[in-house]
Amino acid sequence: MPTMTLAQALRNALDIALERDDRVMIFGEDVGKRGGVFTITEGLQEKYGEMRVFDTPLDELGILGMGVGLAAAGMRPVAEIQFIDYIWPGFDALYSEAAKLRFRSGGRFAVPLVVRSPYGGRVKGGLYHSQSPETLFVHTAGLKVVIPSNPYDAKGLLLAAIADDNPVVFLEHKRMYFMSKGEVPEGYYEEPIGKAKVVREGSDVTLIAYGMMVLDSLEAAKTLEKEGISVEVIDLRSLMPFDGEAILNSVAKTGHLVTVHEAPRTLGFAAEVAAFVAERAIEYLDGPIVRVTGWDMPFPYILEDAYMPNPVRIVRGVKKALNLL
Amino acid sequence: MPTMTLAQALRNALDIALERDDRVMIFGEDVGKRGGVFTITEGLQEKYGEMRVFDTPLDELGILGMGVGLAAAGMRPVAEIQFIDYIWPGFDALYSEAAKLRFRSGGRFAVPLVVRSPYGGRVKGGLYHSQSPETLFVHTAGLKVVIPSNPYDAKGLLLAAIADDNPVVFLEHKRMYFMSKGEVPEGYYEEPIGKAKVVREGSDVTLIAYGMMVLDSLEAAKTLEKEGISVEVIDLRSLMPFDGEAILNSVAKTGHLVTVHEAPRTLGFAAEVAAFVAERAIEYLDGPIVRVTGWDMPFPYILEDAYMPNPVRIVRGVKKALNLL
Amino acid sequence: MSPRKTRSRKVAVGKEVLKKALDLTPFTDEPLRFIDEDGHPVADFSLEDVGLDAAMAVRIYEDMVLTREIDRMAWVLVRQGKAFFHISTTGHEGTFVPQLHTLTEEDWVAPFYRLPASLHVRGIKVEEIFAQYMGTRLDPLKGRQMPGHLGHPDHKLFAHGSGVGSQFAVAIGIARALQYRGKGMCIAYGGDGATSEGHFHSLMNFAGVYNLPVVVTVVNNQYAISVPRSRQTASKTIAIKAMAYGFDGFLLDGNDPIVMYYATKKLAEKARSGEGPSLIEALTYRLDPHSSADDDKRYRTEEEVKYWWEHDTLKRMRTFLEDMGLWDQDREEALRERVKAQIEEALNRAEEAGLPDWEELFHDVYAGETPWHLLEEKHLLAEELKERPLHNPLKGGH
Amino acid sequence: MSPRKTRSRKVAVGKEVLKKALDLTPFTDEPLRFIDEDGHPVADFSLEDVGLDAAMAVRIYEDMVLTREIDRMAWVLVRQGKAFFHISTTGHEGTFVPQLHTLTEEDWVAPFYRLPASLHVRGIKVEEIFAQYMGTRLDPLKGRQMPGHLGHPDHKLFAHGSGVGSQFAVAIGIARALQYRGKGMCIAYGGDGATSEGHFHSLMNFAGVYNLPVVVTVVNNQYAISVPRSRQTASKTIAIKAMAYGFDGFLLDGNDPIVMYYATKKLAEKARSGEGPSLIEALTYRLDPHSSADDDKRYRTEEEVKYWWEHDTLKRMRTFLEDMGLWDQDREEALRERVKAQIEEALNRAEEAGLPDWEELFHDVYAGETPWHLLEEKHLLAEELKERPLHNPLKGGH
Ligand SMILES: Cc1ncc(C[n+]2csc(CCOP(=O)(O)OP(=O)(O)O)c2C)c(N)n1
Ligand SMILES: Cc1ncc(C[n+]2csc(CCOP(=O)(O)OP(=O)(O)O)c2C)c(N)n1
Ligand SMILES: [Mg+2]
Ligand SMILES: [Mg+2]
Repeated sequence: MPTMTLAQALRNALDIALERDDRVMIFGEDVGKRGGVFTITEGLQEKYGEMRVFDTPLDELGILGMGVGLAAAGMRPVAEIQFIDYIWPGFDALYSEAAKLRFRSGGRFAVPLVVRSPYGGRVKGGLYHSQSPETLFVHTAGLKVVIPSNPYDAKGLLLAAIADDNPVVFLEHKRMYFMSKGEVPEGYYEEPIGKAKVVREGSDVTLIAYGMMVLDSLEAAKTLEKEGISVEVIDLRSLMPFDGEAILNSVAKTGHLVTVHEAPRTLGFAAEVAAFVAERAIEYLDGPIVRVTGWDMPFPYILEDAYMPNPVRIVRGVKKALNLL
Repeated sequence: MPTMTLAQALRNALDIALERDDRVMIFGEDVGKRGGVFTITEGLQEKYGEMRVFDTPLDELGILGMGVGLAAAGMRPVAEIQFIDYIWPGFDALYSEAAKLRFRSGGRFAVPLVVRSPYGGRVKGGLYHSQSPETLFVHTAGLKVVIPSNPYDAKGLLLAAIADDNPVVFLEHKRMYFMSKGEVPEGYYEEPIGKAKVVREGSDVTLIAYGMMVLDSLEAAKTLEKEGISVEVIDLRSLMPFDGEAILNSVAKTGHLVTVHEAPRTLGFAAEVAAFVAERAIEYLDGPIVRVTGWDMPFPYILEDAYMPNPVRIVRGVKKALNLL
Repeated sequence: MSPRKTRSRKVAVGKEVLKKALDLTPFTDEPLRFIDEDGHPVADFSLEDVGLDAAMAVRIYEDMVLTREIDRMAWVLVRQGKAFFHISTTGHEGTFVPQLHTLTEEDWVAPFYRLPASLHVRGIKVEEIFAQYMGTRLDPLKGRQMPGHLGHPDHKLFAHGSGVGSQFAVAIGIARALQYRGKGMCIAYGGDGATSEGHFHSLMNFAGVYNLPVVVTVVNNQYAISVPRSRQTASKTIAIKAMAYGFDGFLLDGNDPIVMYYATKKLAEKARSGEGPSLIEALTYRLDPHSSADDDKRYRTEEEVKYWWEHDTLKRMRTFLEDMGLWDQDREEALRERVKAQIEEALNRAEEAGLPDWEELFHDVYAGETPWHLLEEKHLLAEELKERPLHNPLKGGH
Repeated sequence: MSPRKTRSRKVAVGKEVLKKALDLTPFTDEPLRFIDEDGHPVADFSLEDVGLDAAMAVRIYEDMVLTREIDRMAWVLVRQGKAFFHISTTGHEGTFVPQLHTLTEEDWVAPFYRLPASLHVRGIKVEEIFAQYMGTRLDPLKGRQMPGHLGHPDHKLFAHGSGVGSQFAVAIGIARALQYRGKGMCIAYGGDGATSEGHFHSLMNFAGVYNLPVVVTVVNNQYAISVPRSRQTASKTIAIKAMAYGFDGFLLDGNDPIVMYYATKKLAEKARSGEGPSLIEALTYRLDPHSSADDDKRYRTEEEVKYWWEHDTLKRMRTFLEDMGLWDQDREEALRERVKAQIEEALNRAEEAGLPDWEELFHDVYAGETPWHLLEEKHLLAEELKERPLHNPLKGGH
């Protein structure tokens, strides 16, 4: 199996999708000749032509509106939003159209639209190139939300997202594009949307994460192991739907729960995990449900490191969950 | 003290604000001659002229962008969005501009912008005239979010919002405009943003609500009283910042917690309440933390009644929290 | 001037007007038209000249009348409490009906809330239109939308949302799909107010850049609820906005069904053959209040409304048919009776269908398997409904 | 043709070009200009004719040079790892500097990321510009934004975001406030790509409807990252887009500082005096890659870039001053030295200021009292930072 970066795995998935199904179309700002600002679509326009892979005007509303229309008319569009921070001018097409078209049409229209976009911090990107706004998508009923943490999952989940008849917001951590590497099969495969993965087994505490925070969580788990604390790390992979069963199974075993994300705390996804468990498994819990998150503020620039969750913050969160702090 | 409807109390607040401070400006679709589709601004253009109260083109991005610019240039704009369901074409100006301008400018610019808008269901308004998207505003750091449940609070909170140097999303339940009545002082007064109100004292369970759901909660509390269950009902009034202390005080007393809202369950505001309490007061809890909410779907039309939370659903939620179900 | 001279001047002017319309002149200051405000031809022309035949001309009138009567019945349903809202088509029949008749089965329609009463032209059954108003089981949308929405892929009719202008941005993708497949075009509708939204800007800009097969039709009825056209945009006309996007805009008399048919047919064909997009501004007037929730006396005068009722597109079309020798009082009466019967029958069927079951609430949120959390919520609701009756909205109260 | 005739034809053409510029002709197909692509006057005119005096002409050139050198130094900072990003102004000095010089203290500027190196003209100190690049304590924005942002209410300079076009929608409100108070105007900036965003549409439309005191300046540098102007919009020019909104648009040679000064001064005055908005399209070229993160070889040819470097606005302005007898090699050398010293000093001050403390992170999220939840988060961070060092980004690594 070849080793690929996250960027390569994604490019490979798009290539396969374009190859397999002539209804797949890729578009967005600079995705053509330029191959996208992160080169994820590099070479694809040359290979598949300007009707399949094409640049758009600088207008996210046009991009997402086009996505909905293509889907409604039977295509399988894959739209790139250059940074998820820039989706808001087009949010109406996602929130009011993509997410609701199936329901409002009595199920007559499907919206097999994938919206790919880089998210996340630790890239010195400041306020508008670092945010993690997954909450706004997860709370929008009708959307699915996927955030992979490694090249293998990324490829399988992206192919699953393209094959899915629902609109999927697919977030890619931009710091991982070239730093995350792993073995990736060359052919077509799907990873199931909605299924989490236990990426490290443990018995004392459950640590829920997704995207780049899976790496920080694993690092924290290693540190904690040295202190004799056994951490189970779950990579959620999908936030909507999320794998409630995997969470409950783990919490039933460990009795302690910590969730990690880069997004601000208040109503970040950790709130859902906490509420979910507090509603149906509070009797299993032997300590507070802890959230390790970014702060409730716009994303900073020079002080980014003070904002970002990190292994130290996670270790502290775990200790708090274990009533050790 | 005169009795006013919610609509009258809001109109009265706007009138006073325009009168007191010539930096206050009101604008939105149909707010001029038409007085707004819910007549909240009726008569104000006539009284204060077309520079203070004016119609805009049909463009929420223009409305909210204008709001940010007016605020940045020293005015105190009050923008009306005709239905909160229609804010999304302009969301970029709220999410990326209003909420972040103070922070990104090193505190040099203030954004004393109020965005008023009707929200909520039970008006046969269907998918695009019924939604409760408060989560998306609460999770946007930099915004304040206020939702009054009666005419007295509405006036005091609206005047406080206009006096506040932060952007405030002010949501008004459209079903309450003409049905909710109460005594309202004629002069200027403010109610504090960020402070909840215990609207019914009780000892067995804490019921958190806001907006119209306060009324349903009170009704449920009455029903439960007959069954010997004493319910404490807290009207949050502000969601950002929310009154964590009031919640903790009550939960410490009752040991049981239920939160009610119209918005879909997943990552609705009840998730934040649950996570907040599960993080710092889980030891007080003698049962699951329960959420009574709308379902995770677009807002329906003909089957609206099956979607909306209601006293029966709340009673069931309380019983579940008390392990009686 | 002598009466003779005046008359010959009038004829000369009429000929000029006719020529401008036949030439499909873009960016005019006055609306192109074939019939005057009373319905008489502006100058001599044959049906053939304007791409019509007698059958189609009559058909258009008949469908306009049917549309009008469906719309009037909707107001009755509101009064009866069988529908909770209406947003009217009355006054716009002369825009929609002829346009829809120019379309082929390959073409797509991205409509807005003013069209539904006319959408029988696109193959939606009249009973389905009524079922949508009432949310009964024959509603193609399954009661999921307020009155005034329709859509179905079988009719290549987009199921639009309620956000003003939202269908414009979606039309980009529909047109792009058609371009990719190499057949058909898309007609995208919105009001004068909708031109202010970014969605209009997006569609116009993408249409220009990709040379999309789309005809953008702005139904300029001169108001967006209470806001008059003059406060909506400062451009001389709405048609002229196409200049900002590199293609042609046409100002048409939206109450002249002949020019609407003629121009749309040509521009749709142009789009289909890869020659690019067009903008149509159809100048018309909303004869009713904005909706059943509006009070238009707050913002417009009775005289103004009266003027437009007197020049109702329906009257104009009838006069034109009479001038052409295609219509008379007998035919009119026969039509009226047919329409009345058709509506009565359709309405009955729509009503008898009954309301959807509560379980259907959980369908169609997602394609494929219903996610676990929705199944759970369905279970919660099932339990709840053992303790309370589901409110039937058709029975009133709350 | 004899050389004499050729020359006299050239003169005639030059005179016509001059007249069009002096008349400030809207909606031309060719850019208005006073100097040719080498910097010589297109025909005879005096400084007075174009609203300039000698001091201002020289001042503009000097400020253009300072701007250029600030910008070049920014690239050095990136290479040195002292700034992590740069988005260049180089090539646009001839647009920004003269425009900013036409503004009064009452006027507002809504800038975008290409302007910062030129904003000393608006009263921002050079050390503040460098401090912003590095995020040190002298940065008016307190290190909260990536390099390429500036703003301060004292300078009536809006602190723009990074969303392309976002400042356009905000400019509506700034201009509306000025209109309400009855003084000043607002100049709002964006790129050719930014015209595709809804924000541009909103500003243009509101400006037309309210007759706002605003001059919208589109810096058409012919690319939006890799997307060429021809794929951004199909309109003939960008200036023509003003037609869609009922006011005038002007296509100017953005590398001709004289026409930029002349036109902006007139249009700003027009706006101030209540005569309404204008659109300027400044045709120019980005001489650098889009940003320090871009590789422009992927999408444009070396020849093209070379052509524009050869007709650099700085060269053109210098030639013009020389033609006018206002500049020579001695002055140039003196200027270069002054600028070098100024930059060195400013850079030192900026660097020495050091980085903000972590506590400052919690300032300015909200006005007034910091809400309880942020105080709690601050406490959490304080505890965390007892266990780990705060990463100093200027020291590299992560
Ligand atoms: C985005 C959005 N904003 C506001 C509304 C409320 N609204 C419904 S119709 C309407 C006026 C539309 O005017 P126009 O586009 O001219 O169409 P008309 O109703 O006149 O046919 C408004 C403001 C809406 N539906 N969507
Ligand atoms: C809303 C939004 N979408 C995308 C981006 C990413 N982006 C930054 S600059 C740029 C190109 C802008 O082009 P143009 O407006 O022509 O200005 P220029 O950079 O050429 O001066 C893009 C796509 C952004 N900043 N904001
Ligand atoms: Mg209208
Ligand atoms: Mg550009």
